[in-house]
Amino acid sequence: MNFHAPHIDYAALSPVLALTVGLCVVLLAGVFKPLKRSVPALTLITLATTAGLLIWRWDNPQDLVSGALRIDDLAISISLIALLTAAFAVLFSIREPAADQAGKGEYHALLLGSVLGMVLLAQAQNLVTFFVALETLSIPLYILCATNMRREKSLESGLKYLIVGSLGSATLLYGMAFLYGGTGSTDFGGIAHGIAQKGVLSDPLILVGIGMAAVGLAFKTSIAPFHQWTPDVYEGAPSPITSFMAVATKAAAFAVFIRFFDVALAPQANEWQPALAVLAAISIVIGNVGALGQNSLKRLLGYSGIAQAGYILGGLVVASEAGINAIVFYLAAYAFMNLAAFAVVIARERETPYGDDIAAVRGLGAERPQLAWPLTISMLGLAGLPATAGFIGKLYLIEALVEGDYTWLAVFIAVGTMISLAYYLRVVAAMWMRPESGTAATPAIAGASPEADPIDPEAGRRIYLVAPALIAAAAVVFFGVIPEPLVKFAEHAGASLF
Amino acid sequence: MSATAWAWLVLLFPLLGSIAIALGFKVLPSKAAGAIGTAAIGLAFVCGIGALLCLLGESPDARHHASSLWDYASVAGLDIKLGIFVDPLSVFMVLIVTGVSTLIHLYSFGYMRSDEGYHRFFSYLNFFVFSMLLLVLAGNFVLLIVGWAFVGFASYALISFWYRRQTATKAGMKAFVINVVGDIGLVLAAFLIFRELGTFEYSEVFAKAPQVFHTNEWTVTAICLLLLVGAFAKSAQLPLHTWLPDAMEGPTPVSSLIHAATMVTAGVYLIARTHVLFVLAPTAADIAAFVGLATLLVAGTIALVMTDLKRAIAYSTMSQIGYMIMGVSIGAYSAGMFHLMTHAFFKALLFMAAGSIIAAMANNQNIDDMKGFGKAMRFTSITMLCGGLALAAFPGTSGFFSKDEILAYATARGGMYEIFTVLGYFGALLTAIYTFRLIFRVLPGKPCAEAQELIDTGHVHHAHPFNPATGEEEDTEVGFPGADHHIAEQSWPMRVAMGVLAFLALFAGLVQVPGVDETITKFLDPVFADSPLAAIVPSVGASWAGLAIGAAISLLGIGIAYWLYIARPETPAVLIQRLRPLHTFLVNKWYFDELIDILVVKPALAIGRFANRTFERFVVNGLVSGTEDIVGGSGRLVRVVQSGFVRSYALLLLIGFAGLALYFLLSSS
Amino acid sequence: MNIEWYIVLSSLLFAVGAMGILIRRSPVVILLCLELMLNAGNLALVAFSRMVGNQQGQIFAIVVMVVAACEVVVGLGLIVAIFRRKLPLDVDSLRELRG
Amino acid sequence: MINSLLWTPLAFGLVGLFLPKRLAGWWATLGAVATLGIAISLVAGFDSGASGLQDTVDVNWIPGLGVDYSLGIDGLNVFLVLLTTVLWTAGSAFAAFREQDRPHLFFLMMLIGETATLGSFLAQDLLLFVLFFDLMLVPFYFLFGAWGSDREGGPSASAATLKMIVYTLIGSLLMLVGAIATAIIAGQHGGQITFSIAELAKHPIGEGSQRWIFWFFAAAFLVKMPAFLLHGWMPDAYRAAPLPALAVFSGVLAKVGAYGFLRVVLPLFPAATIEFQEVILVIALASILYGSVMAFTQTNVRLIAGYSSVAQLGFITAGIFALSADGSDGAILQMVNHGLVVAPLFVIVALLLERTGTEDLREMGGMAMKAPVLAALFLIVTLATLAMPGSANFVGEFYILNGLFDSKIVFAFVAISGVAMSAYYALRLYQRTMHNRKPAGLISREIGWRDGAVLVPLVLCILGLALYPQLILKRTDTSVAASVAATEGPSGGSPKTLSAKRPPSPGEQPTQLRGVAFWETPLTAPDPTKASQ
Amino acid sequence: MEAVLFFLAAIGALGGAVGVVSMRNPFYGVLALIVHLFSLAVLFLLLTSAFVAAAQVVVYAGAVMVLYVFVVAYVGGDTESAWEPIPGQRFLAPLLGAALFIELSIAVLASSLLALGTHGPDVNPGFGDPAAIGRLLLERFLIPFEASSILLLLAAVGAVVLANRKRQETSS
Repeated sequence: MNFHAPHIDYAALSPVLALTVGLCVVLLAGVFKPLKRSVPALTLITLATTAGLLIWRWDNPQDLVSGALRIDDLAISISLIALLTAAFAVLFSIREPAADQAGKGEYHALLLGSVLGMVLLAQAQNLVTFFVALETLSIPLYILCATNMRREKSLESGLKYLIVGSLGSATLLYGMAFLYGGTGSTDFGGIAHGIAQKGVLSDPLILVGIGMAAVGLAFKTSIAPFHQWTPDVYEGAPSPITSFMAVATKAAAFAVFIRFFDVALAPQANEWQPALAVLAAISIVIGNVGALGQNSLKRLLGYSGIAQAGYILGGLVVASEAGINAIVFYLAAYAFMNLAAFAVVIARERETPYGDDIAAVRGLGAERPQLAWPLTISMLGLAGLPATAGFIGKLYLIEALVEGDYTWLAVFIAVGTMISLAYYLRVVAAMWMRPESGTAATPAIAGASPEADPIDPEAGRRIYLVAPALIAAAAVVFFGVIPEPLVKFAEHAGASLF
Repeated sequence: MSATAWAWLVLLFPLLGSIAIALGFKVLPSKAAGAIGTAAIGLAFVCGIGALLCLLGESPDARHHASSLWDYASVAGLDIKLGIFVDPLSVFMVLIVTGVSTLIHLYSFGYMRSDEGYHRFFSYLNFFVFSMLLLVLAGNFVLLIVGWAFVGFASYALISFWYRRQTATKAGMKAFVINVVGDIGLVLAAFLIFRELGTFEYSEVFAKAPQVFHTNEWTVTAICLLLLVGAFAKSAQLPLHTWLPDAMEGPTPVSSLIHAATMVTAGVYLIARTHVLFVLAPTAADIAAFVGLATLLVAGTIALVMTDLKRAIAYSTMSQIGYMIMGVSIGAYSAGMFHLMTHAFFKALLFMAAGSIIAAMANNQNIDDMKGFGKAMRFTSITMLCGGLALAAFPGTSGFFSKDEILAYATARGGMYEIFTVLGYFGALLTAIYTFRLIFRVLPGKPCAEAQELIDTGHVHHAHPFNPATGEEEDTEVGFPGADHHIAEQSWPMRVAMGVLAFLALFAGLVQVPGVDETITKFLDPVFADSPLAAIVPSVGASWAGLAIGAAISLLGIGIAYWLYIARPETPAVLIQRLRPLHTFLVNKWYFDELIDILVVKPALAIGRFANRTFERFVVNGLVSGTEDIVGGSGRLVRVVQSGFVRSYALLLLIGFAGLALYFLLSSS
Repeated sequence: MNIEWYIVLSSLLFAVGAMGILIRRSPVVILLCLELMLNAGNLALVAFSRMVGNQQGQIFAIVVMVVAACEVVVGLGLIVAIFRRKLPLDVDSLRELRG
Repeated sequence: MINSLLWTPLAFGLVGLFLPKRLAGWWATLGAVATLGIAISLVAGFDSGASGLQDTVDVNWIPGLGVDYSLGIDGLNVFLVLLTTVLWTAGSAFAAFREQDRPHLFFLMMLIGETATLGSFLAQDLLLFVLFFDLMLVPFYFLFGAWGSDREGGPSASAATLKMIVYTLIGSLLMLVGAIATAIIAGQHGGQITFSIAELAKHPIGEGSQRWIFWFFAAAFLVKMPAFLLHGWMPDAYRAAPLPALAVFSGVLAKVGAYGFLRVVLPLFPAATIEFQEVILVIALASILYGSVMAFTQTNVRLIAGYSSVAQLGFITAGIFALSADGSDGAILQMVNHGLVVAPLFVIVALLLERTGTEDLREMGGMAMKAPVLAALFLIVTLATLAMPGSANFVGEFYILNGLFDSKIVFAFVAISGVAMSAYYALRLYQRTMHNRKPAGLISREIGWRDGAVLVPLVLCILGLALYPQLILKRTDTSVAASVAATEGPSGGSPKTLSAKRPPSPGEQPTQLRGVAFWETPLTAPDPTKASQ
Repeated sequence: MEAVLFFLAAIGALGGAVGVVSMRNPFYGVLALIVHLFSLAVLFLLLTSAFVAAAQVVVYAGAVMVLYVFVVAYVGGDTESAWEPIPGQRFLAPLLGAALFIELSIAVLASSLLALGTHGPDVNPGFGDPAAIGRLLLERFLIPFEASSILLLLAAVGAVVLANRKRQETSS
């Protein structure tokens, strides 16, 4: 019985290990009463350590554990975005009723678990790792969505997410099976090699496999027409979880999307590029028009997220280094913009009876400028107006698209952005301007019903909400005016694949 | 001091006067305002004399000078300087303008004495004189256009001087818009000139034109016709004349200065000034001449039936300008300018007299109500008589010589131009008749109530504040024409002004008696020397023959008028009965207003209404709301599909999957 | 027996499972259908691994079983939670979130 | 120097946030004045002889994307910059004299607006231009929306403003795409991607690409002006907007569109410009006629001013697309004039509203009696508006029409009819407010010294320019000629001579691309291979 | 012999699947699934992957199904009504199922992979036995292996969070 233990580079694997350890620690701490209060701190420490270790590994790419993982700058940058989001989510979760119901330890452990899934996903370059990581990312989220069990919506969103999500991953799995069958390998490199070598280029088996894989990933990144879970889950889930999901999931999924399509399936690019381009266009349209009439801010952000995913997918379509740079840049910018918005939404959710209804931010400009400004900036940024990171991000994407001869998609982005102004600015107007005639402010169902969460009139001043909001907003403006650092960051990521 | 220096001064004083009065309207006592205004123009007149003397000091062919202050706008090949052009013609005009203006300012000093907005009046009046002088002295077409538009504005401002009067503001607007049409004509002409000759400067244009154009080339004809549009609009020639009668809404001195003596004759000056081009475009010149002729007849006939004193005189002005236009177009340049001068004198005078009477009539301008002012206002009626005689070309008066000289030239030119002579004489007959119709109906006879009151008490009849045109209550806040104005008998400045003009009206003709002294011809000769038409000179004999015929006609006309209005006062009524349709036709001024209304105003407003009510709402907003609806609609659709049924989500997901798989299957192999 | 047969069978199972998700309303049954789909995937994986002659596919299948188990656990946990909240066990009645 | 010009307003605005409420307005005005001072010194130091950019700034901003932060002054923008600073000074002063709610925010937005506008005038990098062009909208969105007035029966201020923003951004975003496409297509043979306008102008991209990119830019500019059929946002927005903001908005922002044509479109897309000359001219004429017609049927004073500026911008566009030096000279002069005219017009409208409390012409009248000075100022502005000969506006229109007359005589004849209409609507506005009977219960008041201090300087500017328009023409001509040169026939814009009677108009031989500017290298003929993009 | 087994197993699997989809009562559904799983295990054996087959039987048919049974017993296996609230669903679902099946089979049958038509290469007897799988798991697929263990942990935690009665009552 001869057994060769695989070579394991613990240094390179350290971020993953750190996360795992932290996960267990948090879980245990949650069990011991005396340590309960320190759980958020522990979580933050874990995240910080992981981030530190990742930054330490910056700029020396290598394969790990017999090619199951690859830690390179793309993986690192995406993981960093995910960690940042998670850290914000932890802050948002302070005094979050859902966390109390689920138990602090479990809640944060699940959060860390999901993050672990993301970090793995960003590094995965093997179908099996890919699939497991994806599930490690998703399953904790299914649970977290449902953790505010007193609210029917929360459970509903959890179940919906689980069902549709599992359907998505089943499809993905089947696609993977086909690809494996077609190429006889589960390694991305092997698959690419197989496609290129064994005369199976554009073989129906491979292509349908690609199609199914695309469906699975499109689902995770909420690309239309696989988007429908997004608004419901965003609205139903506890807001901190939503904020985490909105950014981190997208980021991680896009990371593997990039790796899978631009590495494993690169030989087939000519077939899948047009298909993905069309999907991107559809998402841009559906996301933007869907957001138009929404009164629930979380829902609105959900739809806008669909549209944004469409924009980002554009960067993947062109399958070029510039495209990847654009994606990473945009994801980073998107993270800041979304987090700023969610910080405010959460604060208002807790201090007004309106829940996440747009009525909750009416007159915010006069009442709580320290919240109004971040939300305004993030809305303007999402709308892609100049002097925000959003503008530079769009600029970056459009440049990549035009270079890749997908100008028509760039035009779609422009038109979509134009439509999006209608709802982003509606929020801004609600904050700064006289209410539009007709929209009477009635307390949202959430506020009125018995399952309402307790109102915390001070939430608008809580440092752990205001500070993140201000920081994120500041970042949006800063990278809008001095984008160079972020550009460099993104260029590293792109360089790691090409 | 050079002629141009004087000319600059001529321009300077009125401008300063206007500005000074305008800025000082709060501090200056009203007397001072009037004084400053009058003095400014007086000084301008003096400087005009200065310029004249300078010119006379030079050899006839060297009597033209250009001078410019600074580059006004000269880049990209255009070269527009702020420059003036001084030659006998412009100086001649300067003298007429400043001279008459001085007198009219003097008259206004008395006449408007107790009107509100006394300052405003004099400021405007000075500004007008400045603009007129600018027009006259301009050294290039652009500056000419500037002056052209300025006088237009001044006339607008003064027509609607009593701006609380709807009728006055309407009239002002009408005058302004029609004049803008004229300006556009000039502007286009300027463009065409620039495109063909590459310059706007008079001297260069007139130098180059003969070399560039051959006679009757379409371009030069076009240029001249466009110039004529400007000229006709300004000089109230058909069909752009309708504003002039309405312009009588303005204070009488304004009518007398702008709408009789100076501004309206600008068209004549323009044609004379650009005669070089007109020589090159005979067709255009003839068109101008015929339009002049038509105007003089049409206006004459209308003047026969007008019962509004001022409007009647206004129509006579039109017809007299018709003479001038005719004259300068057919080549009788100096004759035309001569008539321009004499007409300035007697027509200004007539208006002053009329103003005095209207003041006495307490703002009532209807001659049907007037009678017996001969006794009531002796001075006024005498001066009016002088003016009337001159207008009717009574032998020996100024009008007598000037009018007949034009006709004599027409005869001398011969050929089809005989027509102008014949119809010109007919026009003269009409002139005599309508002139004395006015005089005979206003002066002699048993005094009417107002006149009687004046005789008995020496008081001017007190006015009722109502608008004679519409009968609506006057808004007394701004002051309104009527009782508050003065009559010559009671105000010396008016008397002085009218006296001087009466003298000129009677005797100014003597400077240009055929064969005896042809001062004006001699003076203006250098200007027109380059025109072949200037060579044609009616022989002294022919001229005197013409004068004889003229004298006969004028006497005949006066006779007819006497017979109609003194000897057989009932006949006019009978005639009106007999010729009812003709009469109505004339009373309605040949329906020109209605015509323009139908052709221009109504369509424009209709289009406006369409644009506003229909197009804007349905097309422009349609574009907006249409897209809004599409986007919003699809948004609603998306939200409907988002039904909340997890199974339908799964369905859509699988549909998408099936679609994608289908695409890949098709694209495979 | 040729591999094709296995694959076709597995795709048939996959289709049946998908159909089940679309037409059944009880969450439990929907979970069962998800199992069906995952198992179809497994069958395909194993068949392919036999075809290409390496065992990666089988490893994959095993991992999938684990994943499936996890999904089941979570899913059933959710069902229990919903049941505890006295909500009907019918996915169609859970549609507060929509629009 | 130029940097301080650009950022001074913003700096003042931010500092202003920390001052007590009642000082905010004055502080902002001070900032505007300071900027004005800098601008004046720039103009004073401007060398009218030299063509090309003067005191430029050029820093690599985003090397990764080839975007530079490069500013510069030349004949095209020097006076527009001055105009901007002048009007902003007036606008903020006018606003400072009045009670504003949330003054900090109001004036911050005003000053951000100024910086953005200056930026779009100064930018010499295509992308920077687009950036500022879009940025301009944001502050005005807040100004119009938050300080605007809701109209009963009409849309609320915020709704009207939203309409405006979405509408005007359609173009801007397409322009963003167009700009990037230009740079990339140009870079495909030039290698390194650059957005520098001057660089791009040296080698215009292939005709095929020019065609669609041209329209992307045209869309942005025409909507901004706004041009006929694209002015749908204007009525509501104008009726909602607070007047001080509206004064600067319609005084300056509309010009950015026209300026964009001169700065970007003509030099970068010469072939397309020539190809679509007639199309744009038709739009311009439509704007002139339609704007005028609307202006003399409207009874809302704001809208009369609004539509009149539609017509005026039509003239300016026509002048630019005469594609001759004199036309464009006139266009620039006219931009400045119109700015100087329309801003005081809106100030006056504001004063009228304060006195009458209505925006409806039919409910006004006879106000001159009690307010002679106001009436006089208004009269001067009116006359300038209708381009009375003797005003600089006349000179502007004269140049425009002359240029048009040379290249496209028919269009000139149509366009000039707009002049007559302008006379009517401008005078109508004046008469119906100042003259005629005074409606009962209307109290007319003389203008106060404060507002006088705002209005009189503007009117003095108008008069000054009327006396010496050469001031502007002299300084603009060189650069204008350069930017038009790309699209001109050989003798276009050169002084007419007896020998060459009528210069061949560009429209007639579209292939004629090789007109060489005084300073530029000859343009290479478009290379058909590039026409594929 | 092999063919017969295949067909029997196939019918079993298919029947089980159809049963799951069609049984009104969840409880029967679960039973049908068990049938299905067993038949699959047979198929796995036919494909010479013994370990997978074993795992299938133990993990699935053993552990998971028991869990199902408990839950169904707990929440009560009430039969669902035949009423279909979503318009078109009933009609589209089978259609879509068919479409998927056809598309996938086309993908397989139209594939140019010759291997598909074969029985698969001859493999050494150790193929797919626990030893081989174990070695592979610990050598090449260590990461997925560890990850799935963490995944199991998380799932357990999740189940506790969701289903734990005591905590819910304290929190509410």
